[in-house]
Amino acid sequence: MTTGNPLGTLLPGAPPTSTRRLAWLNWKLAVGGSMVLAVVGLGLVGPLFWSTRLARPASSPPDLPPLWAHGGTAAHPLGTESLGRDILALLIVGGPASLRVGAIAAGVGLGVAMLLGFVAGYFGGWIDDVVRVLADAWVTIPALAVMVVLAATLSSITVGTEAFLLALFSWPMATRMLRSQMLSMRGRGYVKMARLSGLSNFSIMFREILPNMIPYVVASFVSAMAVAIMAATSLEALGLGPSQTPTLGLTIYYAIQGSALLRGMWWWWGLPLVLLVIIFSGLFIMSIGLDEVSNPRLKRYAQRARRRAPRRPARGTAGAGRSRTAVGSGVGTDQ
Amino acid sequence: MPEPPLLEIRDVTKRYAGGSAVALDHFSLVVPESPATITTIAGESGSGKTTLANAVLGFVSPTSGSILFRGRDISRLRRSARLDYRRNVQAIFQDPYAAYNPFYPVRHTLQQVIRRFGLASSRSEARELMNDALAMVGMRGEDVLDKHPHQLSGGQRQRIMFARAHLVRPRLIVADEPVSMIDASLRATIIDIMLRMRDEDGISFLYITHDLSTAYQVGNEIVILYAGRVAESGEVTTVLEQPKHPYVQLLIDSVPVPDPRRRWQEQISLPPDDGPYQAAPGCLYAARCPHRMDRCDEAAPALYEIGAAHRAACYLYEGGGPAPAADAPATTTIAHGG
Amino acid sequence: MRLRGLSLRYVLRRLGTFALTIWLAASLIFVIPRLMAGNPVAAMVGKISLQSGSAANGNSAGLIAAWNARFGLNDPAIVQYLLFLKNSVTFNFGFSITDFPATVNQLIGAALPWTLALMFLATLISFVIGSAIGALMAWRGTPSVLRSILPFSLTFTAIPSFMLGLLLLYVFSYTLGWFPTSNAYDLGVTAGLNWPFLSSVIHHGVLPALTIVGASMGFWALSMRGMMVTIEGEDYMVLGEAKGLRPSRLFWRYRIRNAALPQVTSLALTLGSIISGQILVEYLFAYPGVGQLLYQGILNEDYVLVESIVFLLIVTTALAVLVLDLIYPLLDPRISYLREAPR
Amino acid sequence: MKPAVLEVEALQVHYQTATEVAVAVNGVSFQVFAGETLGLVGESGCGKSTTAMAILNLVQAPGRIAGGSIRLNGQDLTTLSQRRLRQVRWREVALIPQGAMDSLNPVVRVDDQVAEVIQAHEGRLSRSAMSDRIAELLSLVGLPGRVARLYPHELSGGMKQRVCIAMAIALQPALLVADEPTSALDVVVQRVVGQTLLDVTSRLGVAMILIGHDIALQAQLVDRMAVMYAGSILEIGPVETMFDQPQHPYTQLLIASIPSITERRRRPAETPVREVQHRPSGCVFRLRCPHAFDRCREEVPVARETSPGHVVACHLHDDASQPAGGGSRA
Repeated sequence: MTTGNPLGTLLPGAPPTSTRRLAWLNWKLAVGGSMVLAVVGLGLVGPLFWSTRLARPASSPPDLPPLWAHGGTAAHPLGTESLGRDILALLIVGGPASLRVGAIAAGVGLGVAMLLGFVAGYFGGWIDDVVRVLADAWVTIPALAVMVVLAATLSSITVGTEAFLLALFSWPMATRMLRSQMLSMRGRGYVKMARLSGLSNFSIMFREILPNMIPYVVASFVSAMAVAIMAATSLEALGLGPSQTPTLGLTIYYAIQGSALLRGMWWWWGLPLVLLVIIFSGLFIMSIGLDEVSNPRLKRYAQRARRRAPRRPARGTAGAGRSRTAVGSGVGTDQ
Repeated sequence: MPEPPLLEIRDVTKRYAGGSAVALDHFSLVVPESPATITTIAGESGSGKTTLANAVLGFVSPTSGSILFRGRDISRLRRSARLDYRRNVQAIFQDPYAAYNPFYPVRHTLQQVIRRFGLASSRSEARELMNDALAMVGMRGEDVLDKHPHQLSGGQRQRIMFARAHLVRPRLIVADEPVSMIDASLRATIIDIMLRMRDEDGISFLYITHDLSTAYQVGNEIVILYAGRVAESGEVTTVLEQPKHPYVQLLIDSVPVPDPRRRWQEQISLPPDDGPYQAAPGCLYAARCPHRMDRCDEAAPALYEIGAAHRAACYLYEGGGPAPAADAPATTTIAHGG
Repeated sequence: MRLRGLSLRYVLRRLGTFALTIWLAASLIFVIPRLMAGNPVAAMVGKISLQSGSAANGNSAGLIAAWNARFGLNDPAIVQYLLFLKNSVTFNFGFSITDFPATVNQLIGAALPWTLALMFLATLISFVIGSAIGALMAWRGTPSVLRSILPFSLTFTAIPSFMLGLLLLYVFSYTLGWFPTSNAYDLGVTAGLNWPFLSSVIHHGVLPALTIVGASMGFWALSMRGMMVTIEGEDYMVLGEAKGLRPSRLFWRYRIRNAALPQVTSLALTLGSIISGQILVEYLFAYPGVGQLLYQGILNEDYVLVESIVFLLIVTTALAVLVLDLIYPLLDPRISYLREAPR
Repeated sequence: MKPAVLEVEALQVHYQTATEVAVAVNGVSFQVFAGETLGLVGESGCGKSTTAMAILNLVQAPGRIAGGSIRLNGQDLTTLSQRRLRQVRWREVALIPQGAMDSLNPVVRVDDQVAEVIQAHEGRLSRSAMSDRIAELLSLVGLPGRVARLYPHELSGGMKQRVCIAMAIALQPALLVADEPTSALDVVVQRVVGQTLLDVTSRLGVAMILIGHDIALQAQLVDRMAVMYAGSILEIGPVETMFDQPQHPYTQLLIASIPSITERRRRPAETPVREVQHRPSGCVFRLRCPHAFDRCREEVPVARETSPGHVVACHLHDDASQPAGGGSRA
């Protein structure tokens, strides 16, 4: 449906002319997404050109600066560190490893969050009370502190264990968000219609409501992933991460332990840092893009142009509002 | 033993958790199997009419009392009986935009019922069914089925909701403010569809509205609620032409008359707190009532019969009609007069 | 008139959540290590017994005896758990392995003020400046010069604080030599209310604080901007403009006042991660707070110290959240926390 | 004839979207005379609310006033500086908003919201003078003084709307713009609020533009009525003659579609009303008009005066009289 008339106008009762679907794919999502994908690509393509064995200790001469600095060599273009590991190889292995930890933790956390958040928001009642209080309490626990205790007791942990520990703390935020979205969805007319059509609760939740929550689910995943990678890197930088995998955080830990700062070996900690910045900035830009999707006013503000939408009663600012405090103005509503 | 009626609402009370006021207070109503009728439930916001709609649809469960569909309590239906109930009792809601899943094209809404209720055995049959239903509301399948709800106008959306309901051929449709978000010049078509569905398809309606003038045009019976209780009930023309309850009189007098030469004469005022209703032992309207008596504050009046199936819950009519009919259903539906 | 403020019911509920948070966290600390690796306390005690003499300044016999009693190491797991809870809530953490016979409480007591002061100041600064930047970014009245500069303040938003710390440390301490690389004050000055000490404290605190502020400011700026944009479309903004109010009044009483509420909510929600960031910053700058102490505990395999610090951090966070929750009704009149009873 | 408080001339409001310009108000002209109430009626999307916002020069981006003039007491609001505009707003023209539910600042008490507008335009008042004045304003709209210390969420819809009215008359402006002030209210409360509006405007001699979609309510409340469709005013005139002899087919349709509560009728079995997607050439209403003929497609009808003060833009009335002076001036 296109307007034949350049002065498309607003006629009484006439529908708007927009036909765009998936309008939520904006350029911020694309830019952020490709930054993250670039790191994934590094892990996929890198091993074809560069030996990841060089990430092991004593595989290379120690303390070499990068190629472009004085004394650098093409054999180790990004330099090496004091234990004789090649920085390029460390990045090829470590960058994707960090992403993997984040993705696993966020995936597990999101799975739990979807289950709890959907069920709590959809059914309400005591299930909702339990989930809400649990998530509220859990969300305030400083995750890193607890993980430090746990990691400190375990002599050696793997990437899997680490991801599991992170997942333990990534579900409450996502649960809160998905629950409050589900809460606002469950009263919508189309959900009532679906119930009238005799659909099961399962179908309603996952076939009717879930597609409309995709932006929120993706946003939850992205932010859970960022938080998880941040916590994982922090843990590793304290020397409490998996010791078998040369993650970016572990490299930074060794750099600090090896007095890289004092010795001016900036490439040792600086290059892993650059890769982390790419990952975090990518996820961050994605979440800003997703924010604009879930909060249409932000998008309109960004575009500085909008179609005049039909006036509908304002809804509470879901997500922004705190769902655990009952904003009581429900008096006088038609019951 | 006579056959049970299509729907019987028996003494239903609903009190929401934490609310001090009662949303719906001992409400009873019977919708007969035949002939098809349009029963209007009218009231202002907070009167309990939407609670009633949700209770009939099984979206809220009554605190006490029961709702019987063909003699069976709808809160105790098993799986297949429940589907049968869904098939026979459908609904139209106020906001025709919200009633569509924005993710899917319009087709999805219609296919949903066809699939779930097994209305068609083949794709082509389903397509035919959809086209027929849309034709009933004056639309063509190829124009709308593949569109998304935001591409349609409010009037179109609501007409398609009627097409959906028609597809199911229920015995009863709960129509909750179906025209209040539709532009005035398009309302007539919606009302016309309702009347045709009643007369041609034998579908009964519970027409829930705050708008007495459309009720006057479509209704057979009317029940006017105030603060969760029945204020007055009876045949729609009788009630709206000769209202008895002081509240109903004020309500009808407040409907603006489209004639600049017949303006409101009397300046009315409300107590400043025209807010939510407070639970009270007596008549809940007493605080605003010009005819208030001492006893009004002591106990709530029963529904007094003041004419043929015409009742009002007001002490003014205690002696005016036959004996109080407190135990009987609020209204018994009579054959419609067309 | 309705009473403004707290209902007993609300206070009790918040207190309940507070208690639940602490119990949950304590149980996590107790259960998960034991599920994964047996009893870490027993292991630690066992290790000390083996290396008797070396680890605990020659007093290991006394230490072991004290621990056996305190943790009930010979009792069943459930008794140990209850004992653990009891000791936790009474802050009876026992002795430190690192500095026996110093108690854990003494060690934490010396470190906690540094942590709290640094965290409180840095978070406050970051919250206020960040929110202000966000508000100015969204406001139409912001001068365009300022508007074009503001986004640069968000450069470091995407990086975790310790990475920013590394960068600052390298540039300003190791390369330029403007700021010290460790500690909270020069060891040469005497602690007390004298200028050399205070200036030394400030000198040492600048980089850690800058790290926390720089890394978290953007978060507040972005959420504030989001709220401001949302509020821009509210009906009361249109009416406010129609009233011919001065832009400054619309800015403060309409936009800021309403946007600040969700900001306070997210402050409560993110306190946990603020603490996490703090731990790393202290580790990085060798700042003598609990974060640094925690790291020492890890190095010395002083499990009890680690566990105690973490428990205290959790209590501190939960307490801060509780306080925020209790003052929230004073900021938002819509939340009287009394049941909305019709008058 | 009384002097005109407001003269709107050939007003154009456009919404610029990414791909096209949507015309929300297309060359609207009308006047409001001192002390009178003018109704502006039409269905959703016809541009009536946009017109209201334009009168306060408050069209929200991406909309903008693209042409025409709005003269309030002789000065053109479209050319005023922001500073001058701020002074004119509320002092000379006040708004009674559509969504009173959300139009009051939720975190500020009622009295402070009234006080701030008095302070902004008249400077500081003593505490007691201010509270007396607020109490007086509240009692004018039938609210008790204790409402002053409440927050908006503690008020019912009708009370909030009356607070908005009290606020609107605080400075005794020359003109009130009431944008669907009762559309969210129940009938009885709607009547109370409507009567309150008439009461205060007549008592203070304030002119008012009452925007609404309910033509029956307009019959009860306004002196003159303008019917809007697709951004244009199709007919305007004294409310009695508008109801007695509606000239434009659209006005006739609107009046005919009011369901009566006193007279039961079978619905006329006409064909379903056509819903039109795009602005047609010529007359904007022609695709829905039962009387449309060739000229309707070719020419935009010019407004003509059919009886004193009653102006209609329809080709059916082309030969009725001379074009109303000044193009589509009404």
